[in-house]
Amino acid sequence: MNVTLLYFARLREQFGTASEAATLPAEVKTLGDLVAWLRARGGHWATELAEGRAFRLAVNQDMADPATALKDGDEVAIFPPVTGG
Amino acid sequence: MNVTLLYFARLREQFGTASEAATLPAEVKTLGDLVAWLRARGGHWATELAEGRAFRLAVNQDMADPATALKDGDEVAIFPPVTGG
Amino acid sequence: MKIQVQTAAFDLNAELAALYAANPKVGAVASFLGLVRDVNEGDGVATLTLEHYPGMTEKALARIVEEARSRWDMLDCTVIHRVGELKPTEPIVLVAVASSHRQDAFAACEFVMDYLKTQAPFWKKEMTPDGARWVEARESDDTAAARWQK
Amino acid sequence: MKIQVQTAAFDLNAELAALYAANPKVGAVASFLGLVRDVNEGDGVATLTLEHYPGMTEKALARIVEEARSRWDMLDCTVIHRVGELKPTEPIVLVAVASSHRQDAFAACEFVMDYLKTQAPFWKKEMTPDGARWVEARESDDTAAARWQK
Repeated sequence: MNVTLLYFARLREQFGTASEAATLPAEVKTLGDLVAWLRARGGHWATELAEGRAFRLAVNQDMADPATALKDGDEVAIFPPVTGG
Repeated sequence: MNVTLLYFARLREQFGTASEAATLPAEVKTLGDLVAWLRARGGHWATELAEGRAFRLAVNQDMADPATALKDGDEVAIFPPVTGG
Repeated sequence: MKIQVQTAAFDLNAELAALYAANPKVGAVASFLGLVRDVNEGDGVATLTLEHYPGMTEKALARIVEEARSRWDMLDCTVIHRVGELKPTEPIVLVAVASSHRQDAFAACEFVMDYLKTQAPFWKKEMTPDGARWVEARESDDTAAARWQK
Repeated sequence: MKIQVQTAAFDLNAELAALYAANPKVGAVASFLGLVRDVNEGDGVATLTLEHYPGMTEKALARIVEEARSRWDMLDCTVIHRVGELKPTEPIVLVAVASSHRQDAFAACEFVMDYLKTQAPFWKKEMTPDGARWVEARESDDTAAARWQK
């Protein structure tokens, strides 16, 4: 399954990229699986996406939670809690 | 005791005057007494100031109630409930 | 604090800028604009004429603004109320409150409007197809003001 | 309904007039202006830079406005949020709601702001004397949004 990953604000800076095209292994079925897979990269990925850190997830531009199932072509975004207004 | 009486909006129209200088008899001591004295004029005065009609009172530009004591030189206003904004 | 009764229209850009442009502590400006509608109580309204009690009006508005300032963090406030003859879509009143944070600005602005509606000596007369009539006070305005009582 | 994300400043007179000038059913416009403050968390702020998630931002704001419209009498609504680098006293956001009566306009405007603060993908980075830092989300904003939950 191929997805587009987008990072914003502090996560974009920490990860050193705003977006990437990722080919996910078969065992990554949900948003939670995806976060665990990214966390396994270590370094800033492990730190920023650690359990208990505050970050938000969106799939195809809607807020989503770890239980959300992923499908091929999804646009997945990971970002800090929002601070607009 | 001499007071200035001011009328606004519907009351101004009904009474046919916006203001009058009134010399009050000795028994008129409070705002309530003044209203009763005006009511005794009959006609529109009796109708508009009848018990149970909605009107408001102010003394020297502050909202006031019938128990308010009057003194010489007071500016007394009688008007319908306000409808600004 | 600026409190003004006038016949002229007002410039929103200028009025709001006066509240925040020179004060970098202001993070929030909540404002309310009241406008003449073309229908009231089911009847068409061609014009609305506003009368007030000069002197008492300004005193009553100043007291309402002071009460709001004592309850919320209010850095500045502008109240402009027009009088005279107005047409549908014309602004009647502007209440704008500047605060550091939005909750204070919203609450104070709504408080000032609710009290203005029940305490400030303005009266509206509307011209309808059946002739001129004085607008009746609304019970809902008394209810709105009453909810702020401590 | 107008929802816009832009770098440019906006003209309050024009934005509010667009809500009421052509619609004589509008009796009330409640609006909120959020501004850059020169101090945050005790530190001086020289500039604020706003980033957003193009596409999702507009979708999230449209959803918030629709939710507000389903809850209150809302005749029209404008949300303009700026992005890019801003200085203290510059406007960041405008939310303006037009209704027949003021209670709906106030409630809907405050609702949209509260949800915008917690649901719309904007992020602020501020330049302080100690360098640049990302603004942390405030728990009070979550609390403010939560109070609207039915």
